[in-house]
Amino acid sequence: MTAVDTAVDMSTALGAAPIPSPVLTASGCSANGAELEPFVDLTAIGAVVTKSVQLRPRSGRPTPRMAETPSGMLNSIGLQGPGIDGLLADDLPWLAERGVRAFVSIAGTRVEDFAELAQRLRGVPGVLGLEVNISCPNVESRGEVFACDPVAASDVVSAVRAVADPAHPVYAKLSPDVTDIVSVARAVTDAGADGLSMINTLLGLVIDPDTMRPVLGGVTGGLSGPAIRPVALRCVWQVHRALPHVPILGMGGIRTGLDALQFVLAGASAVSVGTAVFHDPSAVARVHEELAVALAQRGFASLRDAVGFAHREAA
Amino acid sequence: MTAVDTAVDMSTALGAAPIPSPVLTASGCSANGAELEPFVDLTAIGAVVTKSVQLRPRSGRPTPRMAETPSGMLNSIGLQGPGIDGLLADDLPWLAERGVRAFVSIAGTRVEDFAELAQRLRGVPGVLGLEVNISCPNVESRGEVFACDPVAASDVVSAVRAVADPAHPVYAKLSPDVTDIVSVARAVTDAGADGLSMINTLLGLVIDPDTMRPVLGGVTGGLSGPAIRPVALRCVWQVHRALPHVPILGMGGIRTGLDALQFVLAGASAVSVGTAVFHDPSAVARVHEELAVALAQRGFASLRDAVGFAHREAA
Amino acid sequence: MTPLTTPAPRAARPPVQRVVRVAGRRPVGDYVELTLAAPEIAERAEPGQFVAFAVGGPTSGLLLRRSIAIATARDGEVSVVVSAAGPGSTWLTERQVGDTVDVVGPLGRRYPMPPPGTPALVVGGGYGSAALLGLTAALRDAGSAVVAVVGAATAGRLCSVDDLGELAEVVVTTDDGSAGQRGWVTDAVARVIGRAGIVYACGPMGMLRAVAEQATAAGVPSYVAVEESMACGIGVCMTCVLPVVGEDGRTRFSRSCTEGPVFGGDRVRFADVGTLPWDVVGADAMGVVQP
Amino acid sequence: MTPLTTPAPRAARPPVQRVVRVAGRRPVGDYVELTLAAPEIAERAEPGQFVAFAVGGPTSGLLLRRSIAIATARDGEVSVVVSAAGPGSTWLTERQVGDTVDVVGPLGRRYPMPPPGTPALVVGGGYGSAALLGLTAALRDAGSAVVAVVGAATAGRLCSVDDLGELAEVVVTTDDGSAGQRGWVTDAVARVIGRAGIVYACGPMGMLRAVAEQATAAGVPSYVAVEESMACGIGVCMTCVLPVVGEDGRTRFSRSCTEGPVFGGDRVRFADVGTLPWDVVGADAMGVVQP
Ligand SMILES: Cc1cc2nc3c(=O)[nH]c(=O)nc-3n(C[C@H](O)[C@H](O)[C@H](O)COP(=O)(O)OP(=O)(O)OC[C@H]3O[C@@H](n4cnc5c(N)ncnc54)[C@H](O)[C@@H]3O)c2cc1C
Ligand SMILES: Cc1cc2nc3c(=O)[nH]c(=O)nc-3n(C[C@H](O)[C@H](O)[C@H](O)COP(=O)(O)OP(=O)(O)OC[C@H]3O[C@@H](n4cnc5c(N)ncnc54)[C@H](O)[C@@H]3O)c2cc1C
Ligand SMILES: Cc1cc2nc3c(=O)[nH]c(=O)nc-3n(C[C@H](O)[C@H](O)[C@H](O)COP(=O)(O)O)c2cc1C
Ligand SMILES: Cc1cc2nc3c(=O)[nH]c(=O)nc-3n(C[C@H](O)[C@H](O)[C@H](O)COP(=O)(O)O)c2cc1C
Ligand code: FES
Ligand code: FES
Repeated sequence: MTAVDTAVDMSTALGAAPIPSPVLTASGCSANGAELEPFVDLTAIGAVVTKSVQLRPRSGRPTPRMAETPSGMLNSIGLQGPGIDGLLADDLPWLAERGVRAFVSIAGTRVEDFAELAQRLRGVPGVLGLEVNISCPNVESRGEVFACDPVAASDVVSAVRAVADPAHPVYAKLSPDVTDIVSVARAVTDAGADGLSMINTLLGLVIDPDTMRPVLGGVTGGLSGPAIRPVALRCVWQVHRALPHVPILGMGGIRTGLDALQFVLAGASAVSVGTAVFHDPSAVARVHEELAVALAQRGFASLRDAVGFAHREAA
Repeated sequence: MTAVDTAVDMSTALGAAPIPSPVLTASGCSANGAELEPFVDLTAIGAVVTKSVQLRPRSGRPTPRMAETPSGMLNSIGLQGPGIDGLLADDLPWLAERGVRAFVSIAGTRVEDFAELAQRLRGVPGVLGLEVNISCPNVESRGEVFACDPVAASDVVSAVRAVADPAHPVYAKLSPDVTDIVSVARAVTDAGADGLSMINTLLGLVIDPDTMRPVLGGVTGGLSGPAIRPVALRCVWQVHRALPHVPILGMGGIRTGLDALQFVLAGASAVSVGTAVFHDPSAVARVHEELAVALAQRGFASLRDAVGFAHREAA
Repeated sequence: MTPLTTPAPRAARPPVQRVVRVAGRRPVGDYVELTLAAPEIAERAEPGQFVAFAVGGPTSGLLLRRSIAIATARDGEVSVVVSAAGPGSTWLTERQVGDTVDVVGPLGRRYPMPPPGTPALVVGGGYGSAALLGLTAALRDAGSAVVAVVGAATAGRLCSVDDLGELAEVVVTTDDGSAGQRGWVTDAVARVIGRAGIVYACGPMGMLRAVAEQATAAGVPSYVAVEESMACGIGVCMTCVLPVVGEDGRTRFSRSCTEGPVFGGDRVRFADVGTLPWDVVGADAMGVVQP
Repeated sequence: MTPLTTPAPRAARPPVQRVVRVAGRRPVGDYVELTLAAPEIAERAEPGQFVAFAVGGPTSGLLLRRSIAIATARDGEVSVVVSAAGPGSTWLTERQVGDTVDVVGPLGRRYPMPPPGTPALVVGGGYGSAALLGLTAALRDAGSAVVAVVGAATAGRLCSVDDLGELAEVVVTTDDGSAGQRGWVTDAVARVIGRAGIVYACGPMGMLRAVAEQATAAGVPSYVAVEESMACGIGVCMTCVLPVVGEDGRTRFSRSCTEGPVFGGDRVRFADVGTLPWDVVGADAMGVVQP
C-alpha cells in the first residue's frame, strides 16, 4: 500500500514527547533499528523501541531460541545484547545521526540496575524516552518477575523515574501473566510511570515430539504474535477503563492497520508492531498507512479522536 | 486415520475412576454428548465432559457469542443450559442408557451452589466424576472469579469434596489468568481435589472494526484453540513439576495426537479436546488413534509410561 | 396469537464428514458456484440444509468451518453458491476443479413441505436464492404452483434466476434497478402474497424479518432460513442461538444449526435478536427481571 | 591456531521484499525446484545468499518465513530447490506456475571468492548441493578448477548433479549406494581434498562440521553455509545464533542470517552449538562461569 493523503492527523505522544506517527517497533523485534533500514523509513515511524539493554553485554541463551506455534511463536532469547556501553557507543549514535527517534528499553535484575541505566541515558541525543522492561526475574525475590508483583514493579519504576532525564517519558512494560493487570498498572502509575506499554509476551512452552523434551533451551519462552492479540486487547481495554488518563503503548499481535485500530479504539494512543516484522519487514510503515486509511474511512480527523472510542460508545 | 493395532495400553484414570481412553471431550465443546453421536463412538472415548451445569436453567448471554481469532476463537456463551433438573432428567439418562461415561462439569456463583450440585449428582448412573468449573464470578466477592483466588477456589473444592459421592473423583478446573497457577493448584489439591483440569480459556477481547465496539455481547470472552496451546502446556508443565502426584486432565488447543502427546509428556494423564471439535467433529476419536500411534512409534508400551516423560529426561 | 407454523422436523439421516473433490466451478454473477462430488451428502440432503467447510487448507489459521447452504443435491453431487466476503469464503471461491475440500453435512433442518398442491411463494435475497432451488423443485414435484421472488442489491448479486425460472414463475428485483424491477423484494412480495398458501425465504436477516412479517400479517405460514454466526454447525457450542417461540409458547435461545436454520417465520423474535429478553427461558438465572 | 578464514563480507546491496510470480516448477528427485520471476532479487543475488518466503497464503497460521538458499540467479529469475519437510515447505512445493509468492531477499552473506585460479572443492549434502550452483559457476568463471562432491542419503535426495556436472568434476556419493559411490561425502572429500586450495560446503550441520574439520586438518580454508532455525531472516530477532570465533579471536553468538549463513568453517564452534560456552562474549552476564 502506498502513501495515501488521508488528511488524518496521525501525530500523538509518548507521555509529553510528541511523535509524528503512532506506530513504533517493539522491543526485541527490530534489534536496534539498523537492520530495518532497507525496508522502512526509520525517521517516519513513531520510534524505534530498542532491544532491552542491561548494564553488561549478554550472550543470551543457548539455542534453540524459538518455536513456531499456531499464529504465533515462542522465544527465549535471554536478552542478547551489547550492554549499555555498546548501545551508547554504537547504536544510539547511529540512530541519532539519522534523526531516528529511539525509545530505549531497559532491563535488569535489581532495582539499582534499572536506575543506573536510566541515569546513563540522561541527555543522550536522539533518546525520546524509556520503556522499562519489568518482565525480568528479580534476583532479590527468588527470581519472581518484577512485573508480576505490584510492589516490586513500582520499586523499579519509582527508582527509574527519580533519576531519569526529566524530558524522558518513562513507560512501564506490563506482563499479561498476572491475576489483575489493573492493580499492577495502578501501582506503577502511582509510582510515577508516565505511560504503560502492554503487553509483553505470555509465558508458554512447546515440547518437541521427537526429542520429547521442551524445544527451547530455556524450557519456557514468551508467546507473541496474532495468537495473543485478544489477550493484549483485553489488557488494554481493562487498563484504559480503569485509568483513562494514562497513555498506553499497545502491542501484541498487531499485523495490520485494522489490528492497530482495535488497540487505539480500546485505549492505546500508540502501538508497537513486534513479531509481524518477522513476517513482513516493512510492517511498521505499512501498519501506519493502513491505520491512517482506516481512520479516514471512519471519519476520524485525528488519531487522538479515536483513542478509547470503543469505551465512549459503551456509556 | 483408521484404527491401528498399536498394542499400546491406552487405559488411564480420572482420580480412582478407570477409563479406557485418555481422550475426553471438553466442557462446553460437546454440549451433553448426543450431538457427537453421528461422528464418534461415545462409549469408546474417555468420557463426555458435559457443559457446565448450574442449579437453574440458564438462557446464556445475548449474541454475538463468538469471534474467530487467529488460530483460535473467543466465546461468551454464559453457560446456557437446562439446569441440574434437566441434566438429571434428560441428558444423563441418555448417556447412561448407551453406556457413555459422563464427567459432569458443575458451576455456580456461591460455594453452596457447587455443593448442592455435587450432592444432587451422588449415585447418579453413568456419572464418572465431577469437574468443578471455578472460572465463574463469585457473587460474594464482587464478582471476582473463584479460580483467581486460592482461598475462594479451595472453599469451593472442599465443599464439593465433602458432599460428593465418594466414588466420584473431583477435578478442579483451573484458569490460566493468574500470576501463580501452582499456588492455586496446591491450594485446591490441599482442599481435596483428586485432580486438576487445566486450562480453561484465557480472558480476551475483540473489537469489531465496523461497529467500533467489542464484538461480543459480553464484551470480554474466553480465548481457546491452538493459539493458547503453548500457555496451556506451560501450565501443565509447571503444575506437574510442583505436584507430580496430582493427576492432570490437560487441555487447550489440542487438535492432533501429537498435540495430545505434548500434554502427556508435560504431565497430563488424560486430555480434553475442546475447540478442535468445532473444526473436526470426530476429533476426539481421531486424537485417540493418533496418540496411540505416536506412543507406539516412540516405543511406549502404555500411556502411563509417557505421563510426565519430558520432566524425567530433564534430570 | 396462535402461530401459523410448527417447528421444522429433524433431518431423517445424520450428517457425515468427508473430504470431497470439487467437480465443477463457475462464476455466477458476483458469486462462485462450486459442485462437489459428495454422494453421501447428496443422498442425505433435504431442501434448506447446509454444509460446513473447513477453510484455508493444512496451514490455516482459520479454525472454524464456514456454513454454506446447499443449492442442489442430485446425481451424487452437491452444489453451493459462495460469496467472497471475508478470508474464509474467499478461500472457498478460489477452489478449482480437482481440488479437495473437507466438508460436513448435510446439517440442520429442512423446509417443511405444505399439503400437496399448496401454492407457494419462495423469496430469495442475494446468494440466498440458491438455497431455494432444491425446495422449489420439491414443491413443484408435489404439485405446488410456485412463485419465486428473487432480489439483490445489484444485478451481479442476483443468483439462480435461470434455474428457478425452470421451476417457477420468477419475479426479479434489484435495489438499483440494474435488473428486473427496481426496489426491494418486499414490494414484489406484497403484490403476490395473496396467491400464496405458504411462504419460504432465505437471505439477509432484514429481508427475512420483513417477509415473515408480511406473511404473518396475511395469515400465511412462513419458513425462513436464518444465517447466524456459527462456531460448530453441529449443535455443540451454543454460539448460534436466537430467540424462538416454541410449541409451548415459551421463547428459548434456540440453536440455528440444529434446531434451524429453518424456523417458522412467526416464531423467530427478530426484533429481539442480539438481546436477552426477560421472558426467554433461563433469563431469570442471568439476572434479567421482568420490567 | 590462527584461523584460515576471514569473515564473509556484507552483501553489496540490500534486500528487497516482493510478491513474485512462479515462472517454473519441476520435481528434482525428492525435491521441487521453483523458478521465480524476480528480477530485483536476481540482480542482487550473490552465491551463498538465501531468500525468505511467506508461507500458507492469506489464511495462514504460519507466522514465520521459510529461508531457502538461492540455487541460481540469472536473466531476472531466481531458482530454489525445496524439500517438503513440514507444513511450510510442503506448501511451497505445491506452488504452481502462475501462482505468486511473497519473498524477501537476497539475504545473508556470500561465499567469499579465493584468489583467481585457486583449485576449489565444493561439497553439497541433500538439497544443499543446489546452493553451490552459483558459486561453482563463479569459481569457474574466475579460473578455478572445481571438484564437486555431491552426497545424499539416497539417490532421490541428490540434487543438481547434472547442473554441477556442466561446471565441475562431480563425485557422487549416497549412504545406501543407490547412486554413485556408497558412503558419505567425507569419504570422497578425503580422497580429493589434497587437490583443493579452498573448500565450500552446504548441507546438514553434521556434514558441515565433518567437512570443515577435514579442511582445517588439511590446512585448507573452508566456508560453510549453516542452517539455523530463523524467525526473521533479517537480523532483528536473535534466534539464529551460533558460537563463531571473530577476527579478534573471541567467540560471539553470531546471527546466521546477517553475519552468515556463510561462516569460516574453522570459526564455527560446531561442538558447542546449542550450548552456552563460558567464553562466549556476555556469557558471564548470564551467570556462566569459567569452569
Ligand atoms: C446456515 C448458513 C448458511 C449460509 N449459506 C451461505 C451461502 O450459501 N453462501 C455464502 O456465501 N455464505 C453463506 N453463509 C455465510 C457464510 O457462512 C459466511 O459468509 C462466511 O462464513 C463468511 O466467512 P468469511 O471467512 O469469508 O468471513 P469472516 O468475516 O472472516 O468470518 C469470520 C467468522 O464470522 C462468521 N461469519 C461471517 N459472516 C457471516 C455470515 N454472514 N453468516 C454467518 N456467519 C458469518 C464466519 O463463519 C466466521 O466464523 C451461510 C451462513 C450460515 C450460518
Ligand atoms: C539459510 C537457510 C537455507 C535453507 N535452504 C533450504 C533449501 O534450499 N531448501 C530447503 O528445502 N530448505 C532449506 N532450508 C530449510 C528450510 O528453511 C526449512 O526446511 C523449512 O523452513 C522447514 O519448514 P517447514 O515449515 O516445512 O517445517 P516446520 O518443521 O513446520 O518448521 C517449523 C519452524 O522451524 C524452522 N525449521 C524447520 N526445519 C528447519 C531447518 N532445517 N532449518 C532451519 N529452520 C528450520 C522453520 O523455518 C519454521 O520456523 C534452509 C534454511 C536456512 C536457515
Ligand atoms: C524474539 C522476541 C524478542 C523480544 N525481546 C524483548 C525485549 O528484549 N524486551 C521487551 O520488553 N520485549 C521483548 N519482546 C516482546 C515484544 O516487545 C512484544 O511485547 C511482544 O512480542 C508482543 O508483541 P507482538 O505480538 O507484536 O510481537 C520480544 C519478543 C520477541 C518475539
Ligand atoms: C464455546 C465454548 C464453551 C465453553 N464452555 C465451557 C464450560 O461450560 N465450562 C468449562 O469449564 N469450560 C468451558 N469451555 C472451556 C473448554 O472446556 C476448554 O477448557 C478450553 O476451551 C480450552 O480447550 P480447547 O482449546 O481445546 O477448546 C468452553 C470453551 C468453548 C470454546
Ligand atoms: S454453531 Fe455450535 S451450536 Fe450451533
Ligand atoms: S533470524 Fe532473526 S536475527 Fe537471524
